[in-house]
Amino acid sequence: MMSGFFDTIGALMMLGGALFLALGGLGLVRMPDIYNRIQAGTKATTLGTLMVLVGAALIMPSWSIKLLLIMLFLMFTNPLSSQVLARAAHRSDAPMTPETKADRLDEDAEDLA
Amino acid sequence: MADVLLILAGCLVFAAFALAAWRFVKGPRALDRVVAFDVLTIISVTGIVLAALITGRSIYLDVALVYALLSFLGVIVAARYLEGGE
Amino acid sequence: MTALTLVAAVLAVATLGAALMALTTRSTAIAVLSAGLVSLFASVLFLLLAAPDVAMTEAAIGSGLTTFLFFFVLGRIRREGSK
Amino acid sequence: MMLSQIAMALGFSLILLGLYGALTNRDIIRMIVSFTIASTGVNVVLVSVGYLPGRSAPILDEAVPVAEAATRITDPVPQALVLTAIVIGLGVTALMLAYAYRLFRARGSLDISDFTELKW
Repeated sequence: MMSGFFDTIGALMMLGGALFLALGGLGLVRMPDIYNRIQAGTKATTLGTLMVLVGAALIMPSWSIKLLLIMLFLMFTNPLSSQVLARAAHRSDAPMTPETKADRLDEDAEDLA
Repeated sequence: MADVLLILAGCLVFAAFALAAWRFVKGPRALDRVVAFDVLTIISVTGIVLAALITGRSIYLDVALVYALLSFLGVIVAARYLEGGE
Repeated sequence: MTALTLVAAVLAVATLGAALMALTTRSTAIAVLSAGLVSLFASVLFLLLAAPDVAMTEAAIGSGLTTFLFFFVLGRIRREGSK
Repeated sequence: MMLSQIAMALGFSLILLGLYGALTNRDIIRMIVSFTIASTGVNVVLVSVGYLPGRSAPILDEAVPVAEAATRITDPVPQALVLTAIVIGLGVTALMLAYAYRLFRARGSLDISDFTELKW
């Protein structure tokens, strides 16, 4: 049922997005502390989901308005939740991995207070 | 050709789902579980779009729209609660 | 058709795991998060059962608003208890 | 196994797990969490009753035209019932949480073994 040129390109795009999702999940398991897990788990999966949505828009061109809205909402909400999570981790004194060299937020704490 | 690529993409999404669920079960602190919860909601949006492609109904995309708009609410409230210690 | 049945079986196992985790964990916050996860997986299962309107409502209310309410009350109780 | 049978087995398991948790926990918040899980299980059972295999969602658009609707959609009545049940479940949960908060303010505890007035 799917044989056109754009279908193959869209399916390749979706495969790349799914690869980014799987790598984000792998980073979520393999990273040593919570800050690295937030990086791997939020940025990689956001890019993966956006690529999957672009691929779906290439396969089904009549759905592209709804898919564009989903992309817009994801781009609004995911960095928000990521930032709130990182701030909560820093305020609740989550332990860092010993390889961490600098903590700029801790150095700026008295300026912010 | 494209069907095989879509099946491969589904397998990779399932792998990401299993890895995030493993982090949710194992996570040493509560905030690790909140991160895993966030990732699981994002993976669910992808799964809903794949289901809409398989069944060919565009009405399923509205569910993904509601997910993308409202899933961060629980994550933000949980993070604000866990700020004050475990 | 069989692919959707396979996905539904995986989702059912994941939902049962999340429910068991909500009952066996010690921390109340993790129990509330696991209940939200049960609601999330059940919502995707509603979508596979050809009920997108129910899935929409479950995603908005079960996974978003109920978690919000639980953590709101937990925060109020913690502030009241430390006073 | 069919899709509706998987969903029905999951729904009954969730109801039993929720009842077990509501009966064995001592913390009131944990009892309300268990009630939420049982309520989700009831919704899953009701939706799986209305599912017909091989059919699509009961919303008419260009994929399901009006002329073929009677042979291609599932039963929409259980979905409408469950839609109401979800919202009522939210109301009941909010009411239980409000009572739990008032109880904590009055007595300073959420453990049910501290409340002995109605025992005999």
